[in-house]
Amino acid sequence: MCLAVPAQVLSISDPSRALALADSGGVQREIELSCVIADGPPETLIGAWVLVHVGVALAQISEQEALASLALWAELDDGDGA
Amino acid sequence: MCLAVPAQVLSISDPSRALALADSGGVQREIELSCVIADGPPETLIGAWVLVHVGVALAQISEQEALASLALWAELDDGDGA
Amino acid sequence: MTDAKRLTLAHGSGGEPMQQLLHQHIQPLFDNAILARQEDQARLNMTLAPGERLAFTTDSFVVTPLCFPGGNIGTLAANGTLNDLVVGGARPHYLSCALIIEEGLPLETLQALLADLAREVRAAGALVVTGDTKVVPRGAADGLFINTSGIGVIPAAVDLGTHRLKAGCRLLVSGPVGDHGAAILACRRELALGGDLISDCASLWPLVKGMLEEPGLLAMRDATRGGVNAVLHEFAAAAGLSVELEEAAIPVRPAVRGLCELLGLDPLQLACEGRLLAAVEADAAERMLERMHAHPLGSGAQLIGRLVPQRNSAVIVRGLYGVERSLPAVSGELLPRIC
Amino acid sequence: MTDAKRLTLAHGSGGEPMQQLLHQHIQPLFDNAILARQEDQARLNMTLAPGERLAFTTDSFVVTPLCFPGGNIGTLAANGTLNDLVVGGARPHYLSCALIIEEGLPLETLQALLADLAREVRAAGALVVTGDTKVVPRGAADGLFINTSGIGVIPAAVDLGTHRLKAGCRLLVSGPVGDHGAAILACRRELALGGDLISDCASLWPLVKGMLEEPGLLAMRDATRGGVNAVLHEFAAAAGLSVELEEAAIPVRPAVRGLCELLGLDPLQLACEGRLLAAVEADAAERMLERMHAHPLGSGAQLIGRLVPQRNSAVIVRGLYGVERSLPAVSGELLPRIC
Amino acid sequence: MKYVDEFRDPALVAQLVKRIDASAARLPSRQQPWQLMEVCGGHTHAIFRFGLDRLLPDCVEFVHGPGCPVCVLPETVIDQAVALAQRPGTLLCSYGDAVRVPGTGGSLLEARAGGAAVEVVYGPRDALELARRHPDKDIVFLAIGFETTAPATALALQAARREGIGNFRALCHLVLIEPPLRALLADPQLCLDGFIGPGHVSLVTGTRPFDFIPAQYRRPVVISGFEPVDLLQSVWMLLRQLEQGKACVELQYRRVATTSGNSAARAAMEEVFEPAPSTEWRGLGSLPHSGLQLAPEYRAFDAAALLEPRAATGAEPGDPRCGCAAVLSGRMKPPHCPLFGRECTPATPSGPLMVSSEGACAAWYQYRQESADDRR
Amino acid sequence: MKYVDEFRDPALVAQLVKRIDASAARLPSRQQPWQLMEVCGGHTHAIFRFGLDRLLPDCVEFVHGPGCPVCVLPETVIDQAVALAQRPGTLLCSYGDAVRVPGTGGSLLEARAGGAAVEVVYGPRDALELARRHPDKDIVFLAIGFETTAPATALALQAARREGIGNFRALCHLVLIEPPLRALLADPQLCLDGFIGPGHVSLVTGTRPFDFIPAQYRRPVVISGFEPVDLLQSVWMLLRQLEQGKACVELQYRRVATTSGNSAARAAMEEVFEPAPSTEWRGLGSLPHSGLQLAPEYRAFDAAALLEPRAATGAEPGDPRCGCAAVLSGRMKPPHCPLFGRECTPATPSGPLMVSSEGACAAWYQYRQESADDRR
Ligand code: SF4
Ligand code: SF4
Ligand SMILES: [Mg+2]
Ligand SMILES: [Mg+2]
Ligand SMILES: [Mg+2]
Ligand SMILES: [Mg+2]
Ligand SMILES: [Mg+2]
Ligand SMILES: [Mg+2]
Ligand SMILES: [Mg+2]
Ligand SMILES: [Mg+2]
Ligand SMILES: [Mg+2]
Ligand SMILES: [Mg+2]
Repeated sequence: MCLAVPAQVLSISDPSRALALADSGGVQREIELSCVIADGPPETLIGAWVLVHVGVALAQISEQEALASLALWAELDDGDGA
Repeated sequence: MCLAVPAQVLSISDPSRALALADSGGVQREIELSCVIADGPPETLIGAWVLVHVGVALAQISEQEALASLALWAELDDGDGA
Repeated sequence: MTDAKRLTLAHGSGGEPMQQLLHQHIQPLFDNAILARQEDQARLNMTLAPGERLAFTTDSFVVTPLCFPGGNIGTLAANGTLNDLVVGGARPHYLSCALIIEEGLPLETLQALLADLAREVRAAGALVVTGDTKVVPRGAADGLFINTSGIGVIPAAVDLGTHRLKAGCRLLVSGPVGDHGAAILACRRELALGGDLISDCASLWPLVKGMLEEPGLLAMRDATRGGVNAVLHEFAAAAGLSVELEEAAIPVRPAVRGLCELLGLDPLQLACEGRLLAAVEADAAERMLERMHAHPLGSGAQLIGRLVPQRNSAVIVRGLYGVERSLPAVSGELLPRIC
Repeated sequence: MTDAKRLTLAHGSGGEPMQQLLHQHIQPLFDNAILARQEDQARLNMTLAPGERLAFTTDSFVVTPLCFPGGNIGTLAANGTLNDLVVGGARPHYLSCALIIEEGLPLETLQALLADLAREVRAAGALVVTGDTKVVPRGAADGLFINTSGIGVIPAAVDLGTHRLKAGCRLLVSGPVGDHGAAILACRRELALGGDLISDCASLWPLVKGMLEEPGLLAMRDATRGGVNAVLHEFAAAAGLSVELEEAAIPVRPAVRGLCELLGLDPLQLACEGRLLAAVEADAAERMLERMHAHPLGSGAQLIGRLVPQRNSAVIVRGLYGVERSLPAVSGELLPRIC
Repeated sequence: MKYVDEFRDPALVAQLVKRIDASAARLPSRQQPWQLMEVCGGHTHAIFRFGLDRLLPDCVEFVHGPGCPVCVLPETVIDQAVALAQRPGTLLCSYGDAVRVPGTGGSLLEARAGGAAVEVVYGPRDALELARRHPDKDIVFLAIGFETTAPATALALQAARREGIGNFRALCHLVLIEPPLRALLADPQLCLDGFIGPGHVSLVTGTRPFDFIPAQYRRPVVISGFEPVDLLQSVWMLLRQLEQGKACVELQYRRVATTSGNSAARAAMEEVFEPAPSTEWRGLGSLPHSGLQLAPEYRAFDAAALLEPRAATGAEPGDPRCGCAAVLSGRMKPPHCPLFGRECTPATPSGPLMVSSEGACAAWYQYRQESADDRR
Repeated sequence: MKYVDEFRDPALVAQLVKRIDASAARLPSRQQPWQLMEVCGGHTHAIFRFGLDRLLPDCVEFVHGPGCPVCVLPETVIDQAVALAQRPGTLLCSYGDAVRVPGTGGSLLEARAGGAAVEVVYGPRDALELARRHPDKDIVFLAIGFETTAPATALALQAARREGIGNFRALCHLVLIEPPLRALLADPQLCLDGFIGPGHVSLVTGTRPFDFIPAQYRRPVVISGFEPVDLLQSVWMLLRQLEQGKACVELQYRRVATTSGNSAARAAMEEVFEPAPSTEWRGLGSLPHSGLQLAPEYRAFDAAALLEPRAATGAEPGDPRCGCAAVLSGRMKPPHCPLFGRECTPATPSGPLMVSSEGACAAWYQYRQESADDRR
């Protein structure tokens, strides 16, 4: 279920409604940030990557975790094989 | 003003609303007879000629008067000329 | 299609449902080897003798309702394009058929209409060799629109057209005018009219084939949109001449006249779909009329007027009492009058 | 037209307003002597050398919106029909242009669209020689529909078609796929998408002219509705063979891919309007690809697969990890997915 | 067609022309021609269609009167109709004649091209039928007309009320024939010698609205039918009165018309309508007691109530060169209007007289272009 | 595409396959293969699209789970949506997935072809925007989905309430992931060895709905992303737990998923919805406390209220040969359904599993036709 795509927040289109323009693979759409802004103003999310489902950002993407996940396998290359 | 055409009542389509089917030069339309039925039932008008304007019969056509009018001129042919 | 009885957008989307629609339900109606090749284009092995020219024409058909007394959008789409070929003196050879379908159209309706189209085209000795099918969402079209384009061959000896019109030539109409337009008006639900109003929709090829054998034929038009009025004005404008019409000579069926009296319209402005106007040499008019009378499609043909050197009006009608009046070009859609 | 800025039913009624529209606003855009004769049919002085065949095709264009990044219904109507001629190996000669206009369309819009149509046709060395104009009431059409039919000539030496497909022949695509479909989807107001999505709408004649000079060309199709997917299935079905595709070789622009990821669509199902699929002899593929690369319209050409003896599926894709999967035919309209 | 063809018979027409010539010859000779006003636009139309004016002797002339309901429609009514047609969920139904009349912001046809919902119907009962079929829409009928036409609207509203059809309404601009005639006759510049009375209005009204003409102004009136024989007969009857120095209301149209009119039709009108204090006429201005408005019991059907009460728009007065007012009151002939045949044609009417084919300008344009140049 | 392409890298995939093979080789050998259920239809789709099932060793097998909101949509919901779309003045907005699902009287697409008003939107906010733009229409949003999707509907309804958009309503069929999993696991016939947890549901819920699986049934769970590297890594993590005899909930999808989920999204859901006493699942029947309904303060937005309360239609039970229930609960593979590929294809789906490309049958049909015949 639930096709979700990574998107980068480009700008805030309506701060009061937490609406932002985001880019996903070169395609732009308005998305809603209200579930991923903690307390700060939405502007702090500009540039951040989020995971979007039916127009709502459900999570920020952690670059660190993504790299760690990929690195894990690079490492494992000569680990688990044995 | 007021294009009106002679039409012959063919049948009564809705006696309660005094609606009838009438033929005008080979074209049939529903018309309203309520202004030309005196007291009797609309059926008495079947076969009669009426003058219709925007779907309402405004008068019965008197064949006698029509013939009289035409005959007058036939007569006058050698009357008034002098 | 399996169980689907109505056409949906899927039938126009280029995929499996569309292929099924075309192969199972549409192409068989036109049954011919060229269309069956299913390429993006028909390939036609034509040979043109010296002096022969190709005639090429197109028309889209948007009639409401799709079926009317005397025809339907299928017969109209066939005959409209066939007639546009034949009034140029061309023998019709090939037609295309492009459909724009509003989703929800019953498949059965579509098939019946196209079967009629195919039959009319076949009757004229022509073939539907290429086509296209689009389905648009509800409300984006009105049931069904059909475009047909046609290719025919004009023999070397034939040269018809407004360039041959001249003062003195006679104007013949092939039958009663306005039948199609009257039949369509009577179908308009808001007008709620009944009566013996039947479209004249027909292929003129059988009539024209004979007329082409007679000498003195100068130009022809089928009197479709805008009726005879429009053709007369086109002739006058193209030739730089005026038209003189005899009102009493114009053939009009009683019911068409009745409808015109009722709605305040002029039969000359009503469309025909199986009538032509021919301009002929003055001395050939009589024989041409006889030739036309010999064919059922021309049995009601009449000499209705002639071209004369330009006057102040393009078209002048001599009325019942001998008074001339100007007949202006149609100025817009036909609207019933109350006054 | 005087002051009227929008088209009304009067402009389609066959009378004066229609004549004015045609003479003042439409015919000048196509400026040519054949159209200017204003007969019911164009008369074409064509000569066909022995072995030459006529190509004849038709398409109606119903795109929403009328204007989109990279083109409009005018360029589409020109190039769609030109392309259907040229993929059969025909040099385009003559087009018809039939309009169905929803009343209320601004005249200015119509003129701009037809000017673009005329320009594209002219650029391919062809002429618009006959036409038709219908105006339908508000709500009976969606702004503007255009039908174009086309006539071209196939040289005696050219024989392209699915009858020449055979196992082992290679499949080339002339550039990135799905650009047009993606651009149109992005225009859909309800989807509210932006991005660098530009239709590939273009006339393929300049590219094909060169390809016809290369040996080994067997068949071509422009990948319009149903996208590359539809052409592959048509090839497989017509030849009784299967297609094997290399997923990694299929050229897709980043933004088109982005849109497909977002909406859950497959780029192979999205329409192109300036791409063709060519089947060529195995040993001619390399040189054909070079030839295609030499032209801007083919600079992104790729060898994407081949025909093989029939397997259990018509079209089989070898994915990124070497696993084969079946690629079914498109089954209906393209719908964005959430899951 | 029965009751039509007999009254177009060329032989009878020829006879009548002879008789008119003879009668005219007996009239006292004078500088200006004898001017007979055909009050009704339907007469105007028939005169041009059959070329009857060309059959009259030079000393007798038709003058076109104000009796075309379309020609007297003020721009404000069209503007209201346009606003209703543009209202979401509303369908405006109209007689075909009214949809081409220009308002200040264009005609109903132009509004339709811009997206407004407009339907042409044959009569009000068809609009009522649309209301029955589309209960979710407001169906507004643009009710124009003189006394001939008003009863049909009255009957439809009575039916709507009886059957509780709440989504049917009328935008009424119903006018009466007598007030404009009074206004015309009161003009001291006017020298009309007789009147061809509107046969179809009189079917409803009887002859009463015309009695003042002989009584107060000593001009003869003949209530006439609409076929060539009817009209020529009426001309002859008028000439006879003039010849004999008489002035009374005569009935030519005896096959349908009576002195008393149709009381059932009047009863329907009287139930549904009441006299309006004042009504606007294009070309004639505002005339007191010259029209009808919905009676209190029928106010619920008033379509005007659906509109925002507009701040009196200083409505643009239209092209100042427009000659409608002068033509309408018989002071100018159509081809002398500076717009005639140039800006103003049936395809692009500047004024209402070019819209209905009853309008003097449209009739002139349609039938007299040739003769206008040939003879004048 | 960032965060996509890296996770499709063929080199990484190859490495993972090696590792899975090695791990599988270390598992105790047994008759039947190790069955790992991917709960989520999104996973099913990715598995088929990339052929991941074909990369696994013979002793490891994917089993497709109930996690596709479209596949579990009961016919009655579609029937209600169709009835709303057919209602005058109403526009039904839906995700693209739901419009091809057959109800007892056809799908929404078929209804649209028959004249109903149906619009496909990307999300509920777009439907709300339509309501703003068309104040004269009732805009109904067909709100389906699991916990991933419900927050978007909640946010749109909050906005509608805040802004007083009265013509926006939702027809809700929102379901929860835990109840069907509990139902599955309670089936004594089922022998699943591990679960690939739905990464996107857990963005909202966190790992809580899956804790019972190791706790009560001692089966390992890995919450997984949706790219090939994610899925293969998750398979490997499951095999590792099996190898080591462990059973716990692990997070593979760490770049977005957390154990606690998204509390803001849950807060929106909790304001707008409340647990429904019981909810119908296609193929699974009625499950208690398995879905959401509008909370009392949001009942005014319930589109079901626009419908006539229907006499419980003894709704036709559909084709008795339909294998959806068995496929949905992992007891049958799609090609063994008697309708598969015959009556039931993506163009003419008999059951919902053939509709969404997440549906096990559609995925099988779309990607495995060739292999189905080649290898099985
Ligand atoms: S020509 Fe036009 S503007 Fe002039 S009087 Fe006639 S209708 Fe009015
Ligand atoms: S093939 Fe169709 S009917 Fe059978 S289980 Fe799959 S979806 Fe259901
Ligand atoms: Mg044509
Ligand atoms: Mg034609
Ligand atoms: Mg023609
Ligand atoms: Mg096509
Ligand atoms: Mg429609
Ligand atoms: Mg084509
Ligand atoms: Mg094409
Ligand atoms: Mg093509
Ligand atoms: Mg045409
Ligand atoms: Mg539209």
